[in-house]
Amino acid sequence: MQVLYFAWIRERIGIPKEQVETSAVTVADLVDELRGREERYALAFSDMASVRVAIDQELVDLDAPLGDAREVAFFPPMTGG
Amino acid sequence: MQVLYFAWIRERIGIPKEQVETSAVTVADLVDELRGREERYALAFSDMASVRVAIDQELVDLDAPLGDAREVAFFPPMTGG
Amino acid sequence: MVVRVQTDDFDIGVEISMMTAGRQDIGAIVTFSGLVRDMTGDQSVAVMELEHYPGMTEKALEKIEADANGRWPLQATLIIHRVGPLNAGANIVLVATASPHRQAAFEAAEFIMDFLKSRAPFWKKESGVDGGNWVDARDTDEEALARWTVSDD
Amino acid sequence: MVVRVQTDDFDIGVEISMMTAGRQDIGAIVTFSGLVRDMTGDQSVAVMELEHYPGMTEKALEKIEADANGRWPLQATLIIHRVGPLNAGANIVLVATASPHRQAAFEAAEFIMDFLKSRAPFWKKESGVDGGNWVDARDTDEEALARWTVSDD
Repeated sequence: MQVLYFAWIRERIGIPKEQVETSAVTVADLVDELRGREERYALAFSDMASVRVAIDQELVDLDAPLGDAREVAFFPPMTGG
Repeated sequence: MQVLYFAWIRERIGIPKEQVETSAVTVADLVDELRGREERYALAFSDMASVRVAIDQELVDLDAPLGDAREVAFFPPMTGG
Repeated sequence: MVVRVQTDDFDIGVEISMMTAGRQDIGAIVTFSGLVRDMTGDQSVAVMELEHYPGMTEKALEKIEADANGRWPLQATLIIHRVGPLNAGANIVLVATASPHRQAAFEAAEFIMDFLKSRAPFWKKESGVDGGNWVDARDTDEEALARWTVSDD
Repeated sequence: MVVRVQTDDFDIGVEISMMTAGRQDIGAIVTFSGLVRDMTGDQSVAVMELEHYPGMTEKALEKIEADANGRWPLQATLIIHRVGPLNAGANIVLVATASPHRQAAFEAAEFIMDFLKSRAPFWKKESGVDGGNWVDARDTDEEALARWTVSDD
């Protein structure tokens, strides 16, 4: 699936998106998997209270199942307007 | 003093303003005096719940004293905006 | 703080540009514009005649504007009210409020409109195919004032 | 119902003209515009960078607009949000609502802004003399949503 990062999460991980092959069941599982990869992921996901998630462009909870998601996005709380 | 009429009160009385010499103490006294003059005044002031009053361009109650008012205005509830 | 009573139309974009010209400290601008509707209830309206009380109108609007400025941290306020005959679809009134914060701008604009409706000396007469009639004041407009007499929050 | 995400500036007057063109049934138009302030707290801001999530942004704004149209009798709605680098004093966002009634227009505009702030995928980065930093979401913005989850009256 495609994984996207925005704002300071993008800056910490260093890339705006990447293709990820995973057998993670939930978003939280995917986060754990990414955290285990490299320090920059662990840093980006160190405070999950400040992380929001969308699956296929819909906001979901951290424990949402990935299902057959094509696109998962991680970003900070939104600050538009 | 100058007495002014607006909207349908002006239409019923037939003039936008007139000079009135009166010894009325309150606005209500003045209204009684005007009512006694002619039918068109009685008609204009037949339902005082629909009449608002300003003395010298400030909204007041019907029982307000006229004091040394220079200008008294009668008009329906306002409908601006 | 600006108050204008005029027969001429206004342009919201121009008014906002004048309000913000040369400044970079404004965070939020709310505008309200009121227009002549071609129908009220079942009656068609071709022309709306706006009568007012020259002198008192300006005083009343300035007081409403000053009250709003006393209640909210506003950086600029504007009230324009047209008078005379206005066709269906025409602008009647423009209220604009500028503040660092959106909630203040929204509340102040609503406050100004609520008081303008029932406390500024304007009267509307609608003319349509069925002749002319003075618009009645609505109880809901009077009731709208009540929410501002209690504390802000 | 119109949603636009763009780098270009907008002109409120032009947008309102397009919204009202050819119609005479609108009674009230409320606009909200948000601008880049040159100061937030004690920090001076020279440039604000607006990042967003293309695709999801439009979907989120369209949902917010549709929700507003489901709750109030709106005749037209407009949301324009700019992205990219914006200087202090520049427009960020425009929301406009048109309705026969002023209260509906006001409430719908506030509703749209409240949800846009916390539910549409935009992020602000401020750059001033002290470098750049991402704007923190404010608890008050999240709390502002709560008032819309109970009944309207």
